[in-house]
Order: sequence, then C-alpha cells, then structure tokens
Amino acid sequence: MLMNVFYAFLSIALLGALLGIGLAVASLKLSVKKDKRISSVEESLPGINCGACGYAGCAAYAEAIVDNAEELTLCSPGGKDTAEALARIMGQEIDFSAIKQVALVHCWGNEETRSSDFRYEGIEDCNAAFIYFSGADTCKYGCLALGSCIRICPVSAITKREDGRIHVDRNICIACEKCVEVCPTKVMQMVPHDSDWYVACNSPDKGAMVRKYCSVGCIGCRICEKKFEDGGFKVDNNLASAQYDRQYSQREGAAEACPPKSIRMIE
Amino acid sequence: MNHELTKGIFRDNPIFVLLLGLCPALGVSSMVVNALGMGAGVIFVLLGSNIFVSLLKNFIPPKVRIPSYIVIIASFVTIVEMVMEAFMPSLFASLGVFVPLIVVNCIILGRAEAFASRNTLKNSVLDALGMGIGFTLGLSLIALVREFFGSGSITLFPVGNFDGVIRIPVLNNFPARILALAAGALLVMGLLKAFFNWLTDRKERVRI
Amino acid sequence: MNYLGILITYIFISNLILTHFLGLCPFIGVSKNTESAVGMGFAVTFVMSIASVVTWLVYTYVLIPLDLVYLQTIAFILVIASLVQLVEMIIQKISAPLYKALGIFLPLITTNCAVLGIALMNITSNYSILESFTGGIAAGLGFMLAIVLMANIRERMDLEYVPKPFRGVPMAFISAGLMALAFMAFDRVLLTNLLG
Amino acid sequence: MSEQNLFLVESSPQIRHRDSTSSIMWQVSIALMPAGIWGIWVFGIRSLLVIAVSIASAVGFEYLAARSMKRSTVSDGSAFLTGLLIGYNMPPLVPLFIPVAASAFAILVVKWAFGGLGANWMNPALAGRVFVFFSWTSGMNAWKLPRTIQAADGVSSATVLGSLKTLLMDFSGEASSAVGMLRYHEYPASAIGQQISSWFDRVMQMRISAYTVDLAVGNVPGSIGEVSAVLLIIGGIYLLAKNIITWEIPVTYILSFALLIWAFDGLRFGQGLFSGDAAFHVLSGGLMLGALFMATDMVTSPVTRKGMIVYGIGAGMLTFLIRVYGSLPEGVSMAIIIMNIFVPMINRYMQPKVYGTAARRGSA
Amino acid sequence: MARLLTFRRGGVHPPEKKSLSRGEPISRCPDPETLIIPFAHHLGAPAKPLVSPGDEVKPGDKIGESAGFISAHVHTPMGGKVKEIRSVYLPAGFASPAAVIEADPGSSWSGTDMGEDACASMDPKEMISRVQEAGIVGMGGAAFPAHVKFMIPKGKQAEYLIINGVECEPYLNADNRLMIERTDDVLSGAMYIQKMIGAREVIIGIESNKPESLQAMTQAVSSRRLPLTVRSLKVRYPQGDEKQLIEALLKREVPSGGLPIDIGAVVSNVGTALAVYEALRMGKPLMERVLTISGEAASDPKNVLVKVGTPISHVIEHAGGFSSPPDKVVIGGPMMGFSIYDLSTPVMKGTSGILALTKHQVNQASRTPCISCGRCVQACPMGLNPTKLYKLIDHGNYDEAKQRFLLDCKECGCCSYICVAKIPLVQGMRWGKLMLRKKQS
Repeated sequence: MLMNVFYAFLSIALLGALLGIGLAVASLKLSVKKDKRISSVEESLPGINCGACGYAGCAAYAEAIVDNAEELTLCSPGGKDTAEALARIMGQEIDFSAIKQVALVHCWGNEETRSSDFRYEGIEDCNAAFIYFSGADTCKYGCLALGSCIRICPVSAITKREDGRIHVDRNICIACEKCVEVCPTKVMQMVPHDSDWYVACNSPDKGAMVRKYCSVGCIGCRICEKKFEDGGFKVDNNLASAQYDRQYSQREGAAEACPPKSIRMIE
Repeated sequence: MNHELTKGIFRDNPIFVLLLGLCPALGVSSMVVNALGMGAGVIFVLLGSNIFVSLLKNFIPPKVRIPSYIVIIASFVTIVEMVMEAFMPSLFASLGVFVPLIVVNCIILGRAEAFASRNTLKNSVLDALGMGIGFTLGLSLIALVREFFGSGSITLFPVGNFDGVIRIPVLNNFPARILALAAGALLVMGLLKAFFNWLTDRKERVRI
Repeated sequence: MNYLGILITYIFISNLILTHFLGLCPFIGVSKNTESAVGMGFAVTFVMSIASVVTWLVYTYVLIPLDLVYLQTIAFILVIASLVQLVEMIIQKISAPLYKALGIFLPLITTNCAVLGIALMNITSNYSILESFTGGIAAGLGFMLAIVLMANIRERMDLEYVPKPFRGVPMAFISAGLMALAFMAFDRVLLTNLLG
Repeated sequence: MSEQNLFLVESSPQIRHRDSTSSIMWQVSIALMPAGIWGIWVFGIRSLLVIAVSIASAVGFEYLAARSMKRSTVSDGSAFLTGLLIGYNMPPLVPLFIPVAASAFAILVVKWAFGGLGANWMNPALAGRVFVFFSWTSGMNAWKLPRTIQAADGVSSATVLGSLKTLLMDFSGEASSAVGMLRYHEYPASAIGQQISSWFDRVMQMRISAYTVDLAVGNVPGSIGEVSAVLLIIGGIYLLAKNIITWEIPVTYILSFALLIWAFDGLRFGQGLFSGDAAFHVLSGGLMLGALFMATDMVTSPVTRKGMIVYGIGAGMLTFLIRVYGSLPEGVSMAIIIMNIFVPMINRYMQPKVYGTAARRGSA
Repeated sequence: MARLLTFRRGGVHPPEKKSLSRGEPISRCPDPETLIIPFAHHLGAPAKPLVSPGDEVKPGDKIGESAGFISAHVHTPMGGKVKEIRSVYLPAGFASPAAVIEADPGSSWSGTDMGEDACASMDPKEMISRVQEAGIVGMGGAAFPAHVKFMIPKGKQAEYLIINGVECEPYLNADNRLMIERTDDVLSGAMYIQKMIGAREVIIGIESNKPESLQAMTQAVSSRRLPLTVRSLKVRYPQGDEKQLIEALLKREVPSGGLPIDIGAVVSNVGTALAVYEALRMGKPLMERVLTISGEAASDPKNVLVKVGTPISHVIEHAGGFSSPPDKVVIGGPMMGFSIYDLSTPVMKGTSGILALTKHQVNQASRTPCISCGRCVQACPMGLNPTKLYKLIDHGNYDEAKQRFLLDCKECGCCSYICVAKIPLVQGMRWGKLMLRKKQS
C-alpha cells in the first residue's frame, strides 16, 4: 500500500519533471521573438473574437495593429475604453476628451415636411437609392433616412426614430466618422460633443426653391446672422451654419426667430 | 451579497455566458441526477484547485504554471474519480469518460489561470463556489429540459421509498426521445443560449 | 475491428463532436470561416494521431507495469499538454508558413477535451498501437469534417438576417444539432452490414 | 404630399418575370395535389385530417414566428407547403400530436431560428419528419392497408420496405429477390395489381411483379402522400414543364440510386452483381416524393447546375446506403437532410465559370 | 436553315412586344421650341461647353468640345439662342450640365451628299477624325465615343467587324426599321468602318425575330456583292451586348476586364454605322436619332426620328400622348433602360426608346427573402453568382464581391428580371460598384 503511494508520487513527479525540463529546454532552444505589444494589445481587446473589426479574431486584429499599424477604433464591442487602452499601449493619441466630436444629421426633413419627385422602389439604403436621381426627395441635400449610417455604425449609436428621422446618440458615438464618409448627401457632419444649437438643414438651394419643397429647410434669410450678433451663425451660399468655436449667448433667440425653425436644439 | 459568489450564477454563467465547459454540459445532461453528480464533482475540483493555486501562486514559476495547474487539477480529478467509483458506481458508469475529462474542462483551468492565480484565498474560494454553482445550475437546467421532454421524467436521488424518479404524466408515455439523444443536447443548448441572449438583451434594453 | 471500420466509426458513426460532444469549444469558436476551420481540423488531426500513439505507449509500458492505471488521467493530460507545446515550438521553429496555418490553433488544442477523450477511448476499446493511431487520425478527420461543414454553414448564415438572440453561438449549436440529427442515419448496423 | 401622380422609379430592369416566390410555392402545392387526393382516398378520411392538422399547425407557427419578428410571411405559401409536405410524410393512423410537433420543430427551430424563409439551410419538412420519427418511432409506424387491398385480418400493414427489412433480418435464403421474398412471405398485393402484372406477362411478355405495379399506382401501405409514384411523377412533370424545378436533381438522384440498386442490391439475396430490382426500389418508399419535391426545395439545394448534379448523385448514393445497409427501412429523408448539410460547401466550390476568365488561369 | 447561333451561358427571354411598333415606318418628330442638350452622353468626362448664355447658334454648330480621351463633341441640331447652361438629371440618374436653347422654328441642318468617290479617297486616319468631329457615339445605349473604338491600339489587330443588328431589348424597333428602310446606307457605313479599322471580315448579326431586316440585308448584300456575311441569331437576351454577340458569332470570349479588340473584334451598332455613313458622306454631325415610342400606355406606338435635346414630353405628345396614365416611363429598353420622373428630360444620343408602361407590365410582386432558387445564377450571361454578390454587398463585404468578379457585371438585368423573390439585384451590383469606388477614393 505504502509502496504504491510512493510509486505514484514518484512516477508523476518524474514524469512532470521530465516533461518540464524538456519543455524548458525546448522553449530556450526554440524560442522565436515576438513583439510583446501584440500580447498586451490582445489582452486589452475583449477577446470575444467577434470579427467585427474585419479580422479573424482578436489575436489577428492585435497583430494587424502592431505589425501593420491598423486603426485602433475597429473594435466595436470594446468601444471607447478599448480604443483608449490600445492607444496607451501603442503610444498613439486618440484624444477623445479634449474636443470630442460627435456625428449629427443636419436635416430635419421627413415625409411630412418635404415633397418627393417620384416613388422609389428598391434597396433600402441611402447609397443604393442615391444612384437614381440622388434620391426621391425633391431636396437633393437632405437626409434620405434609408440608413446607410445605421448599418455602418460600429457601436450602434444611430437609430431611425418613429417619425422617420435619423438620430445619433451622442453618448454612444465614438467619432469614428464612418457615417460621415458613407453618407451620400453629406448631411451627416461632425460637431463638438458639447454643442447645443445647430442648423438642421443642408440645402444650398435658393430660399424660394427650398420653401417649395421643404417646410423646415433653411431659406438663407440671414435673420440669425444679422439680428443676433452673439448668435454665432453665418450664412454662406444660401445656408446658415452654426459656429462652434466658443459659447454664444443669443442662440436661443436666433432659433426662435428663424422663420422655418431650422435652428434646433441638439437632442 | 458577495459579488465573487453571485457573478457566476447569472451574469457570468460559465455555460450560457462564458461558454466554458460545454462538453460535459452536453455529454452528461440526459438526466438531472447525472448533472447534479457532475456538478458536485466540478465544484469539488474547482474548489480544490482554486485553493491550491491561490495558495501556491507565489511559488509557481510563471513558465511552468499551466502544467502545474494541470497537475493540481488532475490530482483532484483523480480523487473524484476514485471516490465516485467507490461510492456511486452507477453514477460513475453513466458519467463515463466525462469524469476524467473534468481535467480539460475549460472552466477549471480558466478560473485557475484567470482568477485564482491573481486573487486572495477567500475570493478564490468564493469564485470557485460561485462558478461551480453556476455551472451546476446551467447543467441542471439543460438536463431538466432534456429529461423532462426527452424522457418525461425527472431523475433525482432515491430517498427511502421514493425511487428518485418523478414521472411526468402524458409526457412519460410519449417522450420526445430525440431530446435525450445527442442531437437533442445540441438543440436544447442552442435554444437555451438563444433564450439567455434574449433575456440579457431585454434586460439591457430595460436599463437604457 | 479493422482499420477501415475504425475510420468509419469515428468519422461518421460516433463522431466526437456530434455524438460525444468532445471538442465543442474549438468547434464553436473556430468555425466562423472555412480557412480557419480547415487549419484547425488539420492541427487537431495531427495532434490526435501523435497523442494517441504516445498515450498508448505511456499506458502500456509505464502505467501497466507499475500498476498505476488509476493515474492515467494525470499522466495523459501531462503528456498531451507537453506534447502540444512541444509541437507548437517545433513547428514555429521549422516552418513559418506551417506555423501561421496551424500554430495559432495549437494552444487551443491543449484544453481540447477531444484529444484526451480519444486517448481514453483508445484505452477503453483495447486498441493496439496501430489501431490507436488509426483511431486518432479518424477522430481528427471526423472533427475536421464536422468543423468544415459547420464553417460553410456559418459562412452562409453570415449573409442572412438571423434573429438577434439566435445570432452566433445559438445558431451554431442548433446547426450542430440538426447535423447530429441527420447523422443519426449512420449507425452501427450500417457499419456491420457494410463491412460484414 | 400626394404620391399618386408620381412616376415609379426603380433600378433596371423595368420589367419582371411573372414567377414569384409565392407563385412557386402554390404551384408546387398544386402539383402535389393528385398524390394527396389519392392518399386520402385509399387511406380514408382520417388522412385528410392529418394533412389538415399539419398545414394548420405549420401556418399557425409561421404566423406566430413571423409576428414576433414583426414580419408577415404567411401569404408567401412556404409554410403551407411545409405543412403539406409534413402531412404527406405522416402514416395515416399517426397520433395527431405528432404532425403538430413536426410542424413546430420545422417552422420554429429549423426555419425561424435562422431567420425564416430563405435562411434555413435544412429542409424544414424533412427535418420535422426525422425529428418526430426518432422521437416517437412507434407512432410513426401507424400504417394502414389501402382500401384497394382486400386482405384477411392480421395481415401485416407494414410498408413494403419495412417488411423487407424485417424479413431480411432472419433471411434464410429462400428468395432470390426483394419481390420474391415478399411473395414468399405472402405480403398482400392488390387484385388490380395482380391483373395488370399478369396482363404485362401475357400481352407484353414483360415480367413486372404485382408489387411493382402496386407501388407505381399506390396500392401499398405507406405515408399518406408518398404511395402513388405515378401521380407524383405527373406532378413532377408539371413542375418541370412550368420550369419551376430543373431536371438535374431528380434525374441524377433517381438514376444514381437506380444504378446502385441494380448493381449491388442482388448481393443481399445471394445473387451476383447487377441483379438488383431497380424499378421496385425506385417506386417504393418516399423516393419519388423526395426526389421530385423535397430534394428540389430551392432554399436547401445548390444554386448551380453543376452543384445540383453533385447533390443529386450524393443523395442517390446515401439513399442507397441507408436503405440497403442501414437499420432504417427508408433512406430518402435522411439522405436529403444529410445532403442539405453539404449544400453550403457545394455552393462554395461549384461556382459557375465566369465569362472571359479562361485565359487567365489561377486568377479566379 | 442552319441552326441559329447564340451565346453559351445564361440569358433570358422576356416577352418580345416588338409587334406594337414593328410595322411603323420611321416618321420625323416635329421640332421642339426648346432644346436641352446635355454635355455628357455617356459615363466619362462631359464635353466642355463652347457656348454661353445669350449666344446665337446655327444648326449643326459644335457647342461642346470633347474633354479627355473618352469623350465626344456635342452639336446642336437647330439654330437659336442659348438661354442658359444648367444642370439637368440625365435618364441614367446622375446630373450633367446642359445647354438650354430657344430654337428658331424650322431651322434645320442641311448638307449635300459628297458621293461615294469622295469617301473612297479618304484614308482611315482622316475618316476617324471626321467621325470624331461629328461627335459620333455608339448608338446601342452605352454611347461610347465611336472614334475611340475605331482607333485600334498599337499591337492589336482587328480581325472582325461585327455590325450589331440584334436589338434584343423588348419593345424596341429602331434598329430594325433602320435596317429595313436605310439598308444601303447602313451597309455603306459598315464598309467605311471596316476600312477605318482594317478588319478582315464583316459579320452582321440579326436576331431571327426580325425576318424583314434579315431579308433586306441579305438581298442588299448579295445584289451589291459586298464582302459581308449576314448571320441569323436565336432570340435571346442579352445577345445585343457586344460580349455575348462576339461569343455567339465567333465562339470567343473577351477576357475579364478586357475589350473586344483584345480578341480581334470590333462591334458596332447599325445606328452607329448609319451615323458614320452620314458623317462621311455629308459631313453631318450626330444630332438626331431614331427611337421607338412604345409601351402599353402609349396611345400610338411608332418609330420616330428625333433631334437630340428634344424633351421627352414633346416626343410623347407627337405620338398622341398616353392612352392611360403610365406607372413608369422608361428611357431605353425595358431591360437596361432607366425609369425617369421628369418628362422634360431630353432625348440623348444613346436614347433608343421611350416606353410608357402600365402597372400591369411592371409586374410588381411583393419582395421576399432570397430562396436560393439559383435562377439568377443560371441566367447570368457572365457566369457570375448574383445572389451571392448581392448578399455580400448587402452585408457590406464589397471586397469579396470584387474578388467574385463584381466588376464584370454589366447590369444587363437578367438576374433581376428572373428573380422570383423580386430582389433588385442589378441595383445591388450598382450599389456595390459605387461603394467600391467610394472606398478607393
């Protein structure tokens, strides 16, 4: 009995020692240098291997970051925190805090406010619809609301609301600007995270024309620019735009005075 | 309530959320009693290995830590094997190859590596208990569904006159036998996981 | 039982994944695209065949003479773990492309219960060394078949709008369940009738 | 604003072919009708109840599933067709909860877990059938003799293939073919079948057994919709003529199966190679229903013609393997769902050849 | 009769609907009061405007100069005063600058036939430059500048000239009528092109549903003893596409990403041949064309000769307006044509038809998910897998779509036409290509 226990211990110890030594030797002899950052990058990733970044898994993405200087913001499940952690490891700057930007749809049009040129049938995607006469709306600069941005948003910050308008949740937005790139009418633009009022229109058409096709479009009347000195609005090319360089005091007044109510509080 | 203890039960449930230890979860889940037996075994091994790893964490050189963990785990598994064979031969027989396979159950190695090797003894014990109970609950849930529909019964331990088998009327006569078979295990696991996803998704939506 | 029988058994009739649920973690984890699935399949086959032989040797020439059969679990897992690491290091050293193709899967195999499972099954079935080797290869091929089929199915599913709760793992499990359901057509009777 | 007077703008082409998903589903359902009506006639009105329950439950589950996804898909006819096929695959005396369970599994698990019509990779009706077959094997063996056979009480109402499998288990070598074995054990044949068989013998000098005739006409016990091979073939020809199915799958399936039976089936009866009774096997079981209506299910079959041929041959081989060597009497449903597993792989490797790429080898 | 030739893979056979306007001789559309002449008639750079608002122009004046290699001059068919240069939407869906001209009533270009001898003395180079000066583009639809096609690149040899009289689009009869009414001119044009490109052999391909054209062409060829072959083709869409036509006639395939000249062939439409004839014999620039007005909602389907720049509404008025309110107005054929919303859209050089379709013709069954029936795969003449491509694009995987030869898709419409799930596959392909272009830039 005792002998058996002794044998058991001995053999396992021997086996363990043998294999341990073997592996130790092998690891010394066979070691291949590997960039240490790869493993630390991999550790910072969520490790769920979802493939949202476009790579085979977190390890592959980590490798791409270190070896091919791939973008750091591709990990959607990790979101902002992960991107920051990666930036720390890679010694890169992704400054989210200082002037954090968020995407914003510069259009308040929907089915009720604007007219259409034709009935569109086909793929429910802005870019696919844009091929045909830049969309069915008479306004060719507005939000088509078919959701190219919703599909491309890596953090699902963009949703379509009940009233048919596209809404960006600015607490979720990570400012990757993918929606800005994909938007065919360029109505999605970045604004500072803490901005309050904006001009919800993107149409440079003349006021008379805008009035014909959209009830909430900017008509370029310049009331906001001229009557409110500290409103921070500027009208160029028949279209008002808000300045975001500092705080302005008369924004609310300008918004109230705007005839088509194109100046809106950011939600 | 202690977070280390409770997290394994729902939020980090090893089976449905972490997707660890799936092989035994499916392999021994045809009867509730097997699931409970397996769960007990896993809790024991998890507890033992977590305690040992946590105690020894400062003495094990990092290079050989995984093999060391495996040795520790394997020793406990062997103990479980021997105890089970001696005292519960029928259970041992029905669990079959899955008892030695506790060694490679990813939960145990995973907890040893990810938790016990970095945490205090107390937390490691709580973690082991929580994870073990979570595993047992998950396993039992699968087993319950499979046995309920697949055999029309719920098998527990025999106590006194009670032979340990609760028979479900009607279903007992027409069980969906497939659920007790291999295909059924995979299907039930998939459906339960989907159900868990749906639950968590709904919870998150409510929170927002 | 002859070698062909062993092959058919472990590939179709008692496929490790579809009937024994061994190796489910990598099966679910690495079946997202076909290239990785094929790589994983090869890696598993490779390790399984070697592990089968080595564990057989350890069992027959170490554990039995010393009367230490009850230590098989510890011994096997130690052998397999070291073996996998060794194989990984060797591959890394001798062939970079092979390491790229197989290497990343090797760490996953250490905790792949299929490898330990087939080693234990070989012992239970009283296989000879060659039969164990065949068993290892067959089990690996069975794993490969299942994982490659699954990867193709999942690649197809990537392009469908699967309901959100079912996306990913649940869908994979249900697919595996349906595969197991279909594979129930292959049973032992078929094997006996076919090979006499 | 008013939309009525605006023109429609969409992508080219501006005209569309008249076939649509739902028209195809309904046409297939129509093509299945004759065989079903025959089944209801020979097995009695209860078969109609079975089919009705299958359809109602399938459509009901489809409605529920679609509603939970905020879609409405009942009108596309696919659930109706699935229910119809499930009903056709049920034995006439099946307990009614079985088709309901089959529909539930088919619609909820096989189809909607993946996203509904088009997303499922396995044929829902067949998966449902296999699910209930393995779950409630005895319930799925509730056969009934057709009314066209007058037989004494106690005569087996097992299917032709089921009886064959049982008889082969204690085979003692007294018969040299499937037909011979059935005859030796006095498996019932219809009077009409015997008359037609002898007419062939006398007038055409052709040896066609009464069983084969019965199988073709549908005077055999079996699942409700699968017994009448001739009516199924008529339905299949209708679909072929309407261009709803193509010839590749049914033809390769039946041909490869028939060839293998002809080559190897004789071995079971101690005969040499190339002595199997292909006609008997091709007409028996659910082969016609399977080859013409289930293997050709568009969602779960390959998209290219090359792929379809591979798929058909594979299904034929598997059916042969399971039917002749396996423990199950029938192999069609299993063979088809096994091939369903391979379809994504077939689609991956059997791509059409792209115009203008012949010269640039390797770039594809 | 020998077995009819056709291409190998794919293709569909939509209802022909040619009989609506088959027997209608070409009539002249009355002049409009306003011309809207776009400067872009094809993909590629639009022409550079040579006029500005207020300028007076004479009929046949060049008002746009080709800018870039793949570009053609633009001429005005009528005299008048340039009112403005503004952006208009072309049928294809994108916007282009266009000259709006208030036309002098009755002002028409006139020229004299210089006779065969004058042409015979020209050398190929001069002929090509005259073609270029006349602003001739391919009249089949894509409107590719003809002189670019006729300039054979160095190292290439044009063996075959194929004259495309297929007109495989349903409804259209413009080319058919040209071949019947202007047989000799078309043939002469073909001979000029042959001389320009130095082709060894000339083949005219005509689908067998145009027996009158076939007969007229065959007779003219044999009576004039021209070195031409007239081949009858099986009716099958998209046989009029140059790649399919080459495959049908020569059994050769244009390499992926290549041009017909890579395998020694040049394909030219019968309309182009006629334009070449008129440009060389009379120096007439391309500024009018024959098109078919048809469709179930058109009250008087006919074939008309229309000046480029004429608003569609004017042409429709000439044809008696609509018999019932159309659901869709299509420019070009129904398979590759574009539906438009604005009837003031002008007729362009490549406009081969105006179709007014009713709800019934549009055939809108409701859309369902793809059921993998494989019909699109079997219908694709390019051997692509449209359903797979569409799904890849739909899921944003444009690169894999490109690897699967998305760029070889020429949007012939077979896949969408045949799709039982009514998925707008062609739009998907265009969408995918757009996104690929976006990604590159």
